[in-house]
Amino acid sequence: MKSLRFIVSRMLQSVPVLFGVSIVTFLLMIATPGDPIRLLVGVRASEETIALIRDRYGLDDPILSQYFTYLGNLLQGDLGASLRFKVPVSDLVGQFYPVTLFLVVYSIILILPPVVVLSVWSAKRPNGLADQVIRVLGVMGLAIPVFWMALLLARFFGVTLGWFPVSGFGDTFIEHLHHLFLPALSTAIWVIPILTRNLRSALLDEMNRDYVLAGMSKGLGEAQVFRTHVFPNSVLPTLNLFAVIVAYLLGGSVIVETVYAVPGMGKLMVDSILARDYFVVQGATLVFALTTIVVMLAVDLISGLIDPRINT
Amino acid sequence: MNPLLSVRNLTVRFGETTAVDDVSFDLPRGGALGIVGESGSGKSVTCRALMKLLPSVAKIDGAITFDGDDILGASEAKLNTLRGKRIAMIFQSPASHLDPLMRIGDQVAETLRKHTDLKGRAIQDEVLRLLDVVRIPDVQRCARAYPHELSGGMKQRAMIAGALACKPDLLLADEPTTALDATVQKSVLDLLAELRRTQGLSMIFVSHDLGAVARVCDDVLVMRKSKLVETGKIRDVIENPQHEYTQMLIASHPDRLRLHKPQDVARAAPLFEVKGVQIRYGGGSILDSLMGREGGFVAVKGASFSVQRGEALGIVGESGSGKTTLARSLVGLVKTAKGEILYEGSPAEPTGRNRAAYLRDVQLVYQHPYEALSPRICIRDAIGEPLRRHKLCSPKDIPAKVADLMQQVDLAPELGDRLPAQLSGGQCQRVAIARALAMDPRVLIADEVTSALDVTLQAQVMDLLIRLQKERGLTMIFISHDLAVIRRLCNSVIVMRQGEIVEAGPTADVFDSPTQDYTRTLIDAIPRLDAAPA
Amino acid sequence: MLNSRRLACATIVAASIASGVMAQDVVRIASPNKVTVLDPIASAAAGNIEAFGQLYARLLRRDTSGALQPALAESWTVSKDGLTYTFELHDAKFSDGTDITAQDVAFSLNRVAKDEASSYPAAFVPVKAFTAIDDDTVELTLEYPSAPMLSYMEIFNAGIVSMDDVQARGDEAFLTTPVSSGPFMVEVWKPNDRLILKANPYYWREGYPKVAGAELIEISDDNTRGSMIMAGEIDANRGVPFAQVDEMNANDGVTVPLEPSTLIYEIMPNHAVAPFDNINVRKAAAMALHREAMVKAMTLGKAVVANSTLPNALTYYAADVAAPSYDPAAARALLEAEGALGAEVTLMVTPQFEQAATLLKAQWDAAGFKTSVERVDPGLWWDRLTKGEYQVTVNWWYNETEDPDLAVRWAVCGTCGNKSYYTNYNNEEVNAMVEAALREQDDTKRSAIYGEIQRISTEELAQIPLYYPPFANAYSTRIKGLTLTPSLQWTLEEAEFVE
Amino acid sequence: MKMSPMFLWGAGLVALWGVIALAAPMLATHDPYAIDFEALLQAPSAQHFFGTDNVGRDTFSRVIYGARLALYIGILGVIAPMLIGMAIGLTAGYFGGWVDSIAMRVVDVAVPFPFFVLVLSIVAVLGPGIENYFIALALVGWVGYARLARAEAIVLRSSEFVMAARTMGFSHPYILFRHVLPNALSPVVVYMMTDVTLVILFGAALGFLGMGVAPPAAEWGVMISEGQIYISTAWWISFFPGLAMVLIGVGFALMGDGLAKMLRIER
Repeated sequence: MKSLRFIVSRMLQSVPVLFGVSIVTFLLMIATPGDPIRLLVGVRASEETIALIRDRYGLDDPILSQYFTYLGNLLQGDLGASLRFKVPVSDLVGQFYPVTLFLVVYSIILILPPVVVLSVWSAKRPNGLADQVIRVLGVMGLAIPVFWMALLLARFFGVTLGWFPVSGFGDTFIEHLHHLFLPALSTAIWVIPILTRNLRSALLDEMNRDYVLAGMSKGLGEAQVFRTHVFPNSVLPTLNLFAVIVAYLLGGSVIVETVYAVPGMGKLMVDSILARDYFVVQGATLVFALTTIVVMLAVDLISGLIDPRINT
Repeated sequence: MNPLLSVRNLTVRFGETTAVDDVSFDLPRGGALGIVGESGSGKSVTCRALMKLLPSVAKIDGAITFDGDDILGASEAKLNTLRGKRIAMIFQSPASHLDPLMRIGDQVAETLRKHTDLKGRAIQDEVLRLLDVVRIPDVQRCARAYPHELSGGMKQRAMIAGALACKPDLLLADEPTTALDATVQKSVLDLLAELRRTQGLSMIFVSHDLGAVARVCDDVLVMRKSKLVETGKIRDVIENPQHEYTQMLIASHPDRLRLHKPQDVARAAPLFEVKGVQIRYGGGSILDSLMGREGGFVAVKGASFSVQRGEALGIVGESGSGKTTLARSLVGLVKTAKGEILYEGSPAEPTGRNRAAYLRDVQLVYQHPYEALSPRICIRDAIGEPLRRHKLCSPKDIPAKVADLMQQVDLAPELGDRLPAQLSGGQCQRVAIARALAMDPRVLIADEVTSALDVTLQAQVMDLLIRLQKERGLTMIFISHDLAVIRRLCNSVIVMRQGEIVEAGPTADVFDSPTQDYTRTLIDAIPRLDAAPA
Repeated sequence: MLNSRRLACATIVAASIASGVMAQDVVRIASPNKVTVLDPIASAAAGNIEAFGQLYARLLRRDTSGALQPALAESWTVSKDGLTYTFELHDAKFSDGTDITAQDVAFSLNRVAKDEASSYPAAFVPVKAFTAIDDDTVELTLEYPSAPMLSYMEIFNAGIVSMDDVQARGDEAFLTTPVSSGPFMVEVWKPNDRLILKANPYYWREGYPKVAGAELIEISDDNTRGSMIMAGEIDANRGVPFAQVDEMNANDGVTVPLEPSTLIYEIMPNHAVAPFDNINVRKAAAMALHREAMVKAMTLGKAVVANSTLPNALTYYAADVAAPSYDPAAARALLEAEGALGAEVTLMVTPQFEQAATLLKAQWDAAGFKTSVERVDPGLWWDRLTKGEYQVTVNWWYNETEDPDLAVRWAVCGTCGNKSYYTNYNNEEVNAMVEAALREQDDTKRSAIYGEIQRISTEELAQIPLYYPPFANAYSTRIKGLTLTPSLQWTLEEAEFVE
Repeated sequence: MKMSPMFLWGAGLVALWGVIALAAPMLATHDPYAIDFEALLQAPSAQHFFGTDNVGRDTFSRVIYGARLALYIGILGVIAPMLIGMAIGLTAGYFGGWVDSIAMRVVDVAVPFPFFVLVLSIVAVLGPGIENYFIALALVGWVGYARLARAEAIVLRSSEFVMAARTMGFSHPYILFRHVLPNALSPVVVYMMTDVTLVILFGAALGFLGMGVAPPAAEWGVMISEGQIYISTAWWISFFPGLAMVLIGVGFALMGDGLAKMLRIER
């Protein structure tokens, strides 16, 4: 009940946020030079044709009225239609969003186990050999350009060894797993270090807490104290960072999706920006924003479950 | 019959520093031994060494034999069969020694799960029984509660319950009552004493407070600078201490401090007049105003009192009684919702236009010595800051002025370049006082200035304050939960409870013939050296 | 062992992409060009052009050798004055099983020629009307003769659509599954991802297409397409970077035949703004460039250095004209003479021309220009270009037919709608010759006129020609018969898998 | 305060790059912009330590000069967001109330934005180029700093030494600068060190998407994306800039970890 009210209030709060997001995006798109119609009808079309079609799309109306038309439709749940494909933006989102979502979730699944293992490992003996190695490797993973690493992985695992597809999404669940392995891996390579570093320091902090001593004094032994007390307490700070990263992945999968030709939101976004397909960019951004808000909310709820002091 | 525990030439080193130096003692079955000393004296380390609960960097020499088992030689596995089962431990500040994410019940149960073959339901029942043993009301609720939902006293009881779970032979109590209010402290001490009798516990009780030790123990060790300075029957030690440190320790116990006679004050127009002040936290939200209620939580309810020039007023009360809030309202840290504060007859505006001027007259000294000083500013600058900011003297005179202030509060000049973190608690408290004095105030409000300090330091700081009051004719308001301190320093006293002033009057009257039961319990709770063991 | 794995993996992919159909009978083509609309008159963007051909049959078609062949029209006659064409239609059906009638043909072609939204009517400007004489006879009447008119019956937007359907569904008709007359019909269109085609059972040409379906997959990144074909995930890769041609060829199972194209890469000075409004500055800019070396660097010697403003694959291409050759000293002298030494020029390029930009800047600066490179995305590029808000830029273009008519209208004609590829080159004489050449029926005379056009426009450097590249597409050895015709049409219907 | 070895290693590495950047003209063996038709795509040799690229430029010299842009982008790219973020975060956290709620609403709008998309469209609006990249970063990147600073400020606001400063009648701005800022700095600085790496990487990523620094600038990201199509025929074009990027990243990250240790005040 209490948490239900929490959810509702948060959702209400998110309305003005989404409103703000829509304004910013709209202004950005309006400010972007370049004519969608020119890109649509192609090189050879004459000025007259272009002007005619611009008019058909109402692209020459005053900006404000354009925005209000857009907002009006938005309030009725209508994200508008793509300038390029003339199909509803919601259809496009429906087509590309699941892929990105799958990719992100997949990446998370690949990311979490190593993060836990590595951070625990290096926290056991701070500044020990393992710790140093893990940290340096981490920094490298962080500093290698994703698209570069991705390309190498594709050529090696995809072409040389032929173990994994280098593109696409597949149709069945198994195929999804198979196709998205390399993209997810490429993502994991730079996300793991960030989370590991964070969780490690959290673990180190928690290991010096008084309740650890108390636990030891009960004869629980290090292993159990770590398992039942230290770890749960360390997860909290990492969880928040995790939320930020997930949010980032949703929008930042552009590169990986490009290199592995994954038909996901990132690709849709970039293509739409390049093609000045205003309504798609707006719609997609709104969906992103909404997802992020939901993720943040979810994380807050989870932390609420873990930590009774946070009241959700 | 050989002792339950015998310690021979125990020495603990952390790298260069020796934390415990050649300590030996025995504990007979059913005996209770107190270890007394100030922070850094090595008493806690000794206590933890008994369980071999020291970080791996610690080098431990000597021998500890518990019921025939060699502790220091034992393997972790072996130790873990002793820890919690036969030797249990309770700590200072239960708040931090309980896992905030785990229900009280489960934390008590941990020991049972580890050391007994009890299962599910049986464990539940046992937990409830234990919680009941330590006098926790409404055990059902408490077992399901999380630490932050319980008061400090309840937490400590819960921790004790956990320690008792496996009927240990030896209970190690490390400052178990220090963080608690006087009344709570008393009740916990009584509980321990009782458990000793009923459960036949042997006990080692570590504390900085002889009075507390006297309530529970027969024998006492006095430690100082990691060395054992005196041992003996507690009575004897208290009656005629041999070592001069012990003597000082006893002399500086609030109970033994000579009552200084506060200068009596002219019954003139009061310097401070507080009229029906009400203070509220939170509230005032749109929702509240819509529902036409005040909302929020009321910390101080209609407090009225007055302070004469040169008077020393004491405000006592347990944590949460609103005494600190009240004090802060006097310097504008919290806004008053109702009522008014008159300073020299005219309304004081601690938050208003000429607050700077007002605050030059009225200064507040805070409770936690370390936290009250900006961590990255060396203390010379810290003391000079008000001078510089308020241009109280020409820039070139500042060093001299600062040196003078430091000397006034007995701070060695060479400390000037240190950061607060590099000073002791007592020194920090002096810095804070010096900084307040830099404003050359007429009123000094001291908020629990002594409670975070060791007894000897407490005494020194109190002396300092008394001296300053004499020299500068300061008007003082002391906030403290320690009645002994108040009794010693103040002409008159106000007793607060849950935001209300329940009793007020000249110190002597209030202490000798309290009209309120609450006041009486507070007074009874003052740890006394001569009190008979509970 | 590895190979078997690779194979297994490939089949999974194939199966997955081909959605149910057996992998071996669906051709998968990855192209950087996007399919954005399915209405043949709505766009002249490369990606769409490549798709239109598969969906809409034309009256004529080109065989793999590039020769014009009868298609929906099994025969035709042209009147003496060249003003009237009469086409006899083949019995043929749309993908919905309805007959393709003369009415459909007239309707479709009139749309291209006359509809105000027709994106590229240039070829059909002379058209008076297409009229259906009877169910299988279409008559085309012209305002004035147009020599190449017959070949225009094959270009991408001359495809035949179903009149009934379009009139019934309006714009809707082309949204997802248009009625098709070509070898293939739309199975699923996933906008911004792929166009999945399946064989049109009613296609007029017996036994074609030979494959069950095709997928046009849009992949923007060169390397990704490269990885895909080498990993066997696609059968054709549209546009292999010259740098990777040899590498691909070396890879077993992949070949990169360099196929003839009507492409030309060129530097486009803006004739309307300083300094390139000055013929001598343009000359200097040309002379500053070691074009042979540049072409070698940019195409690793896989392309021919261009000498004319027109593609070398066109009929009447003039091999004898030439842009001024490399002479930086002379270039500097020329600039000095014009007082243009140290002239600041901004070179606007899209990402694909980074290398070119580097080379141009280096050489121009050496000759006394002050070049700054401005990198813009294609969207901005087109905007600036068409608005004429640039000094100089680099790009390519191609011509739909071997006949130069459309080419000259596009590239060097100031009055044909595109301001000489928006370079604002405008020479009355040339403009006049463009019209004359169209009307001229005599082959040798036309040849002479086009030669003259090329001589003048090259001399005046309407654009500075760089090179004539071949198409470099990679094909899997699993298929044969698949090529890209100069008019950007895949010969998908001819393609088949080798056992 | 004593230097942690990790910090020293990191600082050393970064300093090394700083020196390289400054001494580039001395260290470079060739003109990083000089094209050479005779020396296209040459493998590493005594002549060209890191080989040459597709227009015959000397990769070694370009990597050396690239250090300048990398540091320029990295440092400028975080300074602006840091300052903006700190200013907003600290004020919001310290004053709380409506100031806070306004600032946080702005943050709320900025946070759910897909970072990359936002940078991308801003760059699309302003046109490519380093300066615009900075602007984009400043407009987007400040949020992280603001959140950090705010969290710290909220804690500090209720700390006794800030209260003490209040009761000594000091002004809010003074307290913010003298007492709050110094104690809020350390997490921000640490975050900054990772941010530098990410900023440099984003520069490269934009280059990959064709929106980075315009040629012929010797910028590692651009070099990598230029070298991509030669990955298997002339690996050195993209390998060495990539390596450089990793090394500078390691430097900053180590510095960050080291600083985190050093800035903690031991009691």
